[in-house]
Formats: sequence, structure tokens, C-alpha cells
Amino acid sequence: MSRMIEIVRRDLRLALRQGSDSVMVVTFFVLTVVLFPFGIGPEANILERTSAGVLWVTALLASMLSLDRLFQADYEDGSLELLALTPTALEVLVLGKVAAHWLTTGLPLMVAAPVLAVLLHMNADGFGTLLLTMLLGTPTLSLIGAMGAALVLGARRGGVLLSLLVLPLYVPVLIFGVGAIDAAVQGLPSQAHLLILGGMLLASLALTPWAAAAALRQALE
Amino acid sequence: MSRMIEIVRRDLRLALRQGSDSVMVVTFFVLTVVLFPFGIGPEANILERTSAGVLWVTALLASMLSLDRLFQADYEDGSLELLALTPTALEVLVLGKVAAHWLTTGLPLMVAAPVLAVLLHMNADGFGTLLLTMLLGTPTLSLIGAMGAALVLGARRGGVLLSLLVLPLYVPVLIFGVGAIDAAVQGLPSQAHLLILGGMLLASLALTPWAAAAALRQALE
Amino acid sequence: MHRFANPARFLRLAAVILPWTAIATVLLLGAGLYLGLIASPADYQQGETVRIMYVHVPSAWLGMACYSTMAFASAVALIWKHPLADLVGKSAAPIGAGFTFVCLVTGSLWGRPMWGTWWAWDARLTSMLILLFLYLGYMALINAFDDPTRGARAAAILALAGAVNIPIIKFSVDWWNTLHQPASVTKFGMPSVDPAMLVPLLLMGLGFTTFFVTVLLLRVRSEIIAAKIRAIRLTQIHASSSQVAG
Amino acid sequence: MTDDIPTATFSAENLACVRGERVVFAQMDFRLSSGEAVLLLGPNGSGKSSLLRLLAGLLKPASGHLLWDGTPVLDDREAHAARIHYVGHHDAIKPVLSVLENLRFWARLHDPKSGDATAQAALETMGLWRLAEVPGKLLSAGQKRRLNLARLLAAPAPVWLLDEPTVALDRASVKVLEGVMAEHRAAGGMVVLSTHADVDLPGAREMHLDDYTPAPMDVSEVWI
Amino acid sequence: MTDDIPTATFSAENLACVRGERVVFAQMDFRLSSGEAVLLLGPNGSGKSSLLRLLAGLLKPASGHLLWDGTPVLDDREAHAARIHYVGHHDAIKPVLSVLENLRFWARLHDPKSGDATAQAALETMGLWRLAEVPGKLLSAGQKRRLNLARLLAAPAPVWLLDEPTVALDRASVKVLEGVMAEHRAAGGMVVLSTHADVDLPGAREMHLDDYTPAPMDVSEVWI
Ligand code: HEM
Ligand SMILES: Nc1ncnc2c1ncn2[C@@H]1O[C@H](COP(=O)(O)OP(=O)(O)OP(=O)(O)O)[C@@H](O)[C@H]1O
Ligand SMILES: Nc1ncnc2c1ncn2[C@@H]1O[C@H](COP(=O)(O)OP(=O)(O)OP(=O)(O)O)[C@@H](O)[C@H]1O
Ligand SMILES: [Mg+2]
Ligand SMILES: [Mg+2]
Repeated sequence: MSRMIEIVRRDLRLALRQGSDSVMVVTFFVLTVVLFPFGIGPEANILERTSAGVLWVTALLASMLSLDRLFQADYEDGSLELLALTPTALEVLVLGKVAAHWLTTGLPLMVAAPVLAVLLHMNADGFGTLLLTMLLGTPTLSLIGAMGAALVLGARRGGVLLSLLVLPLYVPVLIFGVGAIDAAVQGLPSQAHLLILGGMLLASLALTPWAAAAALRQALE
Repeated sequence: MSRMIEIVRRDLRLALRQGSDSVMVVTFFVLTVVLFPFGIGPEANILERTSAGVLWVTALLASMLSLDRLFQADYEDGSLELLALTPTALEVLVLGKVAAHWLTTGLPLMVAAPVLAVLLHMNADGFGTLLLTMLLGTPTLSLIGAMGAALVLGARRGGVLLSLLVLPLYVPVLIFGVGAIDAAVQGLPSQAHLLILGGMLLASLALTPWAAAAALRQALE
Repeated sequence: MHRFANPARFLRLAAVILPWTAIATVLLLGAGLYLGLIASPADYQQGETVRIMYVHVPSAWLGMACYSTMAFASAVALIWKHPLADLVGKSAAPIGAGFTFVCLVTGSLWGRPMWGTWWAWDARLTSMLILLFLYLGYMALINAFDDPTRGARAAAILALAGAVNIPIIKFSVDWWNTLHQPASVTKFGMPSVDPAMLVPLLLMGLGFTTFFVTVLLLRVRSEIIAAKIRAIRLTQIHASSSQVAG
Repeated sequence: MTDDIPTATFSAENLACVRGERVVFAQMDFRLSSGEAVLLLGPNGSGKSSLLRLLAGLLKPASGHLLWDGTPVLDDREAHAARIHYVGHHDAIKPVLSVLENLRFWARLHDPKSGDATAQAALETMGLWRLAEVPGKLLSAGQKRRLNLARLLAAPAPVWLLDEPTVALDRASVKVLEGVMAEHRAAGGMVVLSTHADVDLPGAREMHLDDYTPAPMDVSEVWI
Repeated sequence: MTDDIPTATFSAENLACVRGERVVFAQMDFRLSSGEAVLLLGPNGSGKSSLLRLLAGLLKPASGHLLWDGTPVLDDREAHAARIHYVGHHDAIKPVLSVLENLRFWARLHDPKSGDATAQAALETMGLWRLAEVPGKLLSAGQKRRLNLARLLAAPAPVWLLDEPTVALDRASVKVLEGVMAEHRAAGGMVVLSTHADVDLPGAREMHLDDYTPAPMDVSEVWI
């Protein structure tokens, strides 16, 4: 446990010092959404209709594109070997890295989201749900992504494989995330969507660390 | 010259074998646009209004997110030193890498664009201009990006820095790109925008390789 | 030459110049503001808002002038490796960013009544905004490296590459028909502005310039001292780093 | 710092290692008790690194078992990890972290209780204390290697698996390392070390990896 | 392969090198003619790699000039690049490219006319021809290093700048390298080699880098 915290602290420090892709991706999330009005013109009603989609698509992109470097750097400089040789279950360390990744992507996205929602003229009724979906969705994205990143490490056609592997898993998160918000905006109940999102989070929380750890051991052989 | 081609061939091969981020980024580009209707609902008119913006914003993100690995990998494994020590102007080699980057991001985006435009119900009058703007715009993005990537090599917070350096220079491309398409869709003349885009391409073609090469030499000191 | 360059001469020079520029700044700005805000007539079509001009235009000029200084210093630093040039560039950046920012703000404040909008993606406005980002990028880059010399070089390259933007800003109004009005003061030949407006404008321009020089000298001086301290510390750190176990 | 290690034995029978669909070595017996050392020799590609990774538990043997005091180590990966220090070809140094930060992280990870005192002591022994605040990217090759070796001292572990540890080290540092290893063994530690250079490891048993290369396919023959 | 090299001299006067705002060495004179060799010695951090990078043109000297037959090399970077081969601490091997692809790329880049024949010859000399199709990631440390050294043979160049080239090489390969270097010098080539191990370089002039390290506390000098 204390080891997990060590890892989180290190990865955060690294992200801060060298600006991991994730930090960039967040800057980028904000920028996209800010750019968007320039792209599609500032008509409030269009923006409003598109806001949920734009936010989620960008969030998805943000966390996904920072993923394929998640283990790569440690793999290349030999850190991964040593991590695999620490007296703890590798699964725990994976969770640590995922946590760090979420803290550097998911969390900032959540913080930024409402502000951006305003910029996009999203209906205020949606805000609560927006945050909820993000809270449930972004960790799921990080978890799934971590598994993909690990699986790809050893493999030859890395990136392609990763995207092909991870995207299909991402899509449902997007669909239900947007669904929930739209429902809320139109005053319909969004529990159903939220429950499904929660379910996905739990499932990935239980499965992916194990899968990722196994994959990493493979990569080190 | 033959050396430049060597580099292009190598980078393409690498991209294919290990799947550079760029490949993923393109997959993502397609995905986003395909998913977009989910996000904002399939009302044709909204989609039509937003299409140019969506396409360009995504293209911009796509090319930008594949940037920070452009020189990083070569820098870390010592290839960059050897590249700097080849009997050719480093500028030429930079152009080679930029070409490769464009072939793995810009070109696929261009190919995909019309298809996606259809999906987004873009007015058919816009297609020609869309392709033209992409043809003029995406290489500019790669060029400017290469300069940024070279400048931040070995910097702390490289990622954020990169976006800070590059995005402001990207924005005009976006603006004029979208502007041209919207003009064309509304049947107005879009030469002015296209000319500006062309001007930016020429300017960056003249400047950025030099800047990038100089920056790389610094990075190797 | 790089390690033998000697700051002493510069320090002496600065000590002589500084008081004069400081005094000049106060006088010029004082006179300029008085003439501009009180003594000069309101514009017949723009009304009182015209007075924004007395801040807007000089800051625009200085925003560009600072950048030109920076680019020139960068060239010197890259070609002759003169350490002083690095420091000049580094010191000029924040000042220039300030001027540019003021120009943008006053500009868009002025745009509201004049054009009915705070902002438009007009060629000059866009290029000016990019100038601001170039400043910010420069400042971020120069501090982003553990090895200051390396940061200075990278930033210098950026500054040079960004220099294309200056002529674009200057002539964008002539190349493209923009919202923004073309040069009237800085037009070659006779300026086409009423002296009652021209005089305070030029006074403000001079005042801004002397202000720039003053602040620049101050900053460079402190940079030199900082560099000296760093050098001492480094020599100590590495003093016996290469021998094992003491 | 490694005084309280009980005598133990680390052994393996009939080990075989397959990499890239190819048998690197086979029928290898291996035995190591507290205070002993093994010197791995052999041409490039003969399997020294592979054996070390195998002993570390990074590779699974194609046949045979690793035993610690008679119990298979793969039964309890964590326990085994706690017993060993592995120094590979890569230095695992983050360029943006300072020398001290780099070391402290690995020390804490290996043994959460390890404090800054031990870290400082380790750096001093390796002659890096003066560079403690310098970022990793500024280190010379040998300085990096020394930092990597400092891990051995910053958190105690009975078994040291060292893959060409003297690479990039100047002669003085090699002497330091030899001293450290002697101390470690005197305190009951074990050392397995692969090298092409000469390392002074008194009373170490030599293993020539090429002796275990299976006859039919010679080292350079590859099936990929 | 390096027969047609005319005699030339590679020299420098009063070189100084500053890294990270700190003077690594100063007042160094340096002179090398066809067929000669220089051996760089000195403790970690004394500036061996820095000097080699400086000779390669990767670093600019803080003072002094590099001269080739009396003309400054920095006047014509390309020409100088064509003259040298630099082997640094990194092996510059792409894990997903095969051994042959890796080598061919660098050979072609150095000399577009260099064909597969020379590449094959180089790999055979370095004992890697059997591994030609193996992807770089499967190579052992020494095999990687040998592949890196194969560049020297795949495309001829008069000046070889080798930074600890024997690292990770087994004794046999070290012998091969020594042979290759002798041949190169016999054909009029020059070799500058840094090492901590013993390398047999007959008649090489030794330079101890620590002799050129300036006395620590002269702030007036270090002013950047
Ligand atoms: C954010 C918006 C604006 C920006 C970024 C901006 C930028 C600039 C710049 C860069 C210059 C210097 C041109 C040169 O030296 O040749 C300038 C000059 C000037 N601007 Fe603006 N401007 C803005 C808005 C406005 C507005 C709304 C007006 C009033 C209609 C205005 C009136 C002027 C005038 C009269 C000059 C002096 C031109 C000359 O005589 O050279 N500007 N502006
Ligand atoms: N990129 C860099 N930036 C700043 N200083 C550096 C850099 N690389 C090395 N140094 C410093 O320069 C000095 C000389 O480094 P160099 O690598 O030349 O030593 P070396 O003789 O090669 O050592 P080794 O035998 O360990 O390879 C060292 O003190 C090191 O800290
Ligand atoms: N990741 C890998 N996958 C498949 N085969 C590998 C891998 N790494 C090494 N090999 C092969 O296994 C054999 C043994 O490699 P190993 O690194 O153990 O040799 P070594 O004795 O350490 O050589 P060196 O002295 O160069 O370090 C080599 O022939 C190599 O080609
Ligand atoms: Mg090995
Ligand atoms: Mg070295």
C-alpha cells in the first residue's frame, strides 16, 4: 500500500517535471472545447445540443492518447523490471500507475468540464450529471487503457493494436456518458445510464489490473 | 536527397511495425467523427453546420498529439546523435521526418476526410475546398509541430510546453481552414482564405526546418 | 570567448544611463498623458474613446519593438555566443509581453464601440495575439531546462523563427483589407493626423520607449548577478564530484 | 546494514532457458549459500543476462525449479523479490528526478521503512553525495551506473544479481564496488555477477555459460 | 575498405569544454595524424565523452578550434561528418527493425552508395550475420554493441571516435575490434578511444582527461 503511494507520488512528480503526455492532453482538452466555437460558429443552440458530445468525445481522446506511454517509458529505461521485482503484487503497482494517470488526466478533466460546459452553453440541469458521468467514466477509461497499454508493450505492432483493442471498450462509456447527460438535460431520469457506467467501473476495477500485471510480466520475459 | 528518402522509409517502417501514435491518432480521428452523431444526435442540419469545424478541430488534435514523440524516441536511443552526424544538412533530415509524419497523419486524414464529410452531411460544394484546405493545412501543422517538438526536446514539462508553443500557431490554420470551407459551402469565394493558408505553408516550409535543425543541435549539446 | 566575456563594462555603462532614462520616462509620460487625456480635443467621429489611442498605439509599437530587440539579441547570442545577448533577450520578453497585452486589451476595449465587437479574427488582431503567445512561449521555454544556457539557445531559436510575425503585424493592414485601420502616423511621407493628437501620441511613444530601456537595464543587471551566484554554486557542487568516496 | 541475514541456500536443478523459441542453456545446476559468490562468464549471447533474469524471477525456466532453502521461489514472488537486488543493463534513472529522488524512490519501494540516512550513506559510499541534487540527465555514464549500484546499499537484501555491474565504472569505482561486495558477503550475503572484464571476487565459483549451450544448435543459430 | 585515405591531420589547440555552465576541461591541445590513435583515460565525469562529442562536432568548444589539415571543421559540418564515425554510450538500435535493416539504414545514411555486400561483410566480421534477420529487441547487450560497431565497417570513414566501445563485449569480440582498429590504422585511419578497461591499441598516445580539469574555485573564469 505504502508502495502504491510511492508510485503515485513518483508518477505525479514526473508528470509535473517533464509534462507527461497526459498534462498536455488536458491543456488540449480545454483548448479543443475553446476552439470549438470558432470551428462551428457561436450559435448558442447548436453549441448546446453538441456540448455533451463534444465534452465526452474530447475527454475520451484526452485519456486515450496519453495511454500508450503509460508503461512505455518505464519499459525502455529498465524501471519496469525493477517495479516487477518489488516485494508487492504487481497488480497493486499497476493500480498505483493507473491512479496517477487518472489524477493527471481524469481529475483535471472533471475540474475543467463544468467551466467548459458553460462555454458550450450546456443547460445547467446537466452539470450534476456531467460531473457524475465523468467521475464514473474517466477512471474506467484509465483502467481499460492501462490494460491495453500493458498488452501492447511486448507486441510488435504496438499502437495500432492498442487502439483496435481499446477503442471498442471505450465506446460504451462514451455512449452511456452522453446518454445520461442528454437525459438529464431533457429532464428525463438518467439513473439507468449511470448505473451501467458504475457497473463498467467496478468490472474494470476488478479485471484490468490483473490482466495488465499479467501482460507486463509477459512483456518482461 | 537519397538520404532524406532513407529517413522517410525508415520512419514509415517504424510507424507500421510498432504503430506510432500517429496511426492511433488517425484511427481516433475517424472514430471521433463517426461517434460524433452519437454525441450531438443525428439531426442533419446541425451536423452540416458543424461538420467543417469538427473535421478541422479533430485534424488539428490528431496531428498535434502525435508530435511529442517525433524526435523523442530518436533522442532517447541515441539515433538523433547519429542523424546529426550524417553528411547532409540536418535541415534535410528534418524535412524527411516531417514528411514521414505527414504521411502517417496528414495524408490519412485527407483520405478519410471526404468520407467523414459525407457522414457529417457536409454540403457537397464544400468537398473540393475541404480537400484543398487539408492539402495546404496539414503539412503546415506537421512543419510547425516539428519545430515545436525539436525545441522542447529535453525540456521539463515538454508536453505542456509543446502545446503552448504549437497551438497558437495552429489556431490560424484552423480558423482559415474552416473559414474557407464555410465560405465555399455558402457559395462565397474562398480564395482569400486559401491564399493565406498557402502563404502559411510556404512560410513554415522556409522557416521551420531551419529552426528545428538548430534546436536539435542544441538538444544534443 | 563565452567564459571570458566580462559583464563589468556593461554594469558600469548601465549605472551611467539608468538615472537619465528614468527621469526622461517620468517627464515624457507625464506630459503625454496630460496632453493626451486633457489638453487634446475629442475625435469628431470617435468621441472620447479616441483617447484610448494614446495608450493603445504606443503599446502596440513597443510590443513589436521589444520583440525586434529580442530577436536581434537572439541572433547575436546564437552567432557570437555573447552571454550578454542571452540575458538581454531573457529580460526583454516579459516587458514586451506586457506591452502586447495592453495593446490587445485596449484594442478590444476600443473595438467594442468602434466595430461593435470585442474581437474578430482579423489579420492584424490574430497576428498580434500570436505575438503575445510567442512571448509566453519564449518565457516558458527559456525556463524549461535544467541547463540555463540550453534554455537560452532554444528560446533564441524560437524568437528568431517568430520574427516573421513582426512584418505580418505591421503590413497585414495593407496586404489584406482588415477591420483594423491602416498606418496613418507611421506612414511614409507626411503623417495624416492632426498635430493636436500627433504630439501627445509621439510623446507617449517616446515615454514608453525610455520606460522600456530603464526596466531592461534593471533586469539585465539582476540577471548578471543571478548568473554569477549560480556559477559559484555549480563549481562548488561539482568541485570533487568526479572522485569516488571523497 | 546486512548483518541480520540468516544462512540460507539458493539453488536450482536442471535449469533450462528458452528465449525467442531457442534454447539458450539447459541442464544447468546451480547452488549458492550465504557468503558465497558466483561469477558468470561466457561469450555474448551465451545466456548470462538470461540466467540472472531467471534467478530474479523475471523469466520462467523452461524446465527445472528455483529453490530457496528447498522451497520453490515462484510459489511466493513477493518473498523472493524482497530477497533480491537486480542490477541489469539499464540504469532505470529518470532524467528529471534528482540523484537523491531517484535513489530514494527505489529504496522506499524495496523497503518502505528505509530512511534518508541509508540513502545518504549509499550515495556517499558511491561518491555521489555531492551530486545529490543534480538531475539524472546530467550524469555521466559512470555516474549513472554508480547511482544504480547505490540501490544495493540503500535497502538491504541478501541476494545481489549483478549483470556486468562494472560497465562504465572507472577503476576507483570498481574497487569501491569490490569492497562493498566483500562486506556484503562477509555479512552473509550472496552475489551472482556476470562480467567480461576482470572483477576481483575472492573465492567466487566460476560458471562458463557456454558449457551449458545445448550441443545440436550452436549459439549463433537462431530460429526466428 | 579504407585504403584510399590520404594522410591528413586532425588537430586542436587550447580546447575548452563547458557543460551545464561548468568547465569540464580547458587548455587542451590535441593532434592526430593518419594511422595514429589516442587513448582517453580518466575517472568518471572527467570529460572523455565530452571530448569525443566535441571532436565529432556535436558539442561546440567554449574556446579553441578543431582543425582538419589546418582548416576549421565547423566551417563545413557535412564534410566533417563524412570524415567521422562516432560510437557513443547509446546503441541507436530500433527494436522493431532487423539487425540488417538497422545496419543498412545507418550505412546508407552515411554513404548512399554503400551496398548490401559491405553490410553483410561487416556483420560477418562482427559475427552477427547469422542474426541478420533477428529484430533488434532480441539482441543481447553485447550483440547490440557489436551491431553498433558494425557501422564502422559498413561505410568507410577515416576518423573513428569510440566511447567505451568494449563495453558489454566478450573477450573474443574485443580481440576482433582490436584487429579491425589495427587494420583501419594500417590503411591510414585514425582512432580516438575512451575506455576504463584495457584495450590493446599499439603505439597509441594516452591522454589523461583529469590532467585538464581546471582548479575548482575560479569564479571569474566560470562566469557564463
Ligand atoms: C484587439 C484589437 C486590436 C489590436 C490587436 C490592435 C493592434 C494594433 C497594432 C499592432 C498597431 C500598431 C500598428 C503599426 O505600428 O503599424 C495598432 C495601431 C493602431 N490601432 Fe489598433 N489594434 C486593435 C484594435 C484597434 C481599434 C478597435 C482601433 C480603433 C478603431 C485601433 C486603432 C489603431 C490606430 C489608430 C493605430 C495607429 C495606426 C498608425 O497610425 O500606425 N486599433 N493596433
Ligand atoms: N548533458 C549534460 N549537460 C550538462 N553537464 C553534463 C552533461 N553530460 C555530462 N555532464 C557533466 O559533464 C562532466 C563530464 O561528463 P562526461 O560524460 O564527459 O564524463 P566521462 O569522462 O565520459 O565519464 P564516464 O567515464 O562516466 O563516461 C560530468 O561531470 C557530467 O556531470
Ligand atoms: N528478449 C529476448 N527475446 C528473445 N531472445 C532473446 C531476448 N534477449 C536475448 N535473447 C537471446 O538470448 C540469448 C542470450 O541472451 P543474453 O542477453 O542472456 O546473453 P548474454 O550472455 O547476457 O550476452 P551479453 O554478454 O552480450 O550480455 C542471445 O542469443 C539473445 O539473442
Ligand atoms: Mg547480458
Ligand atoms: Mg562517458
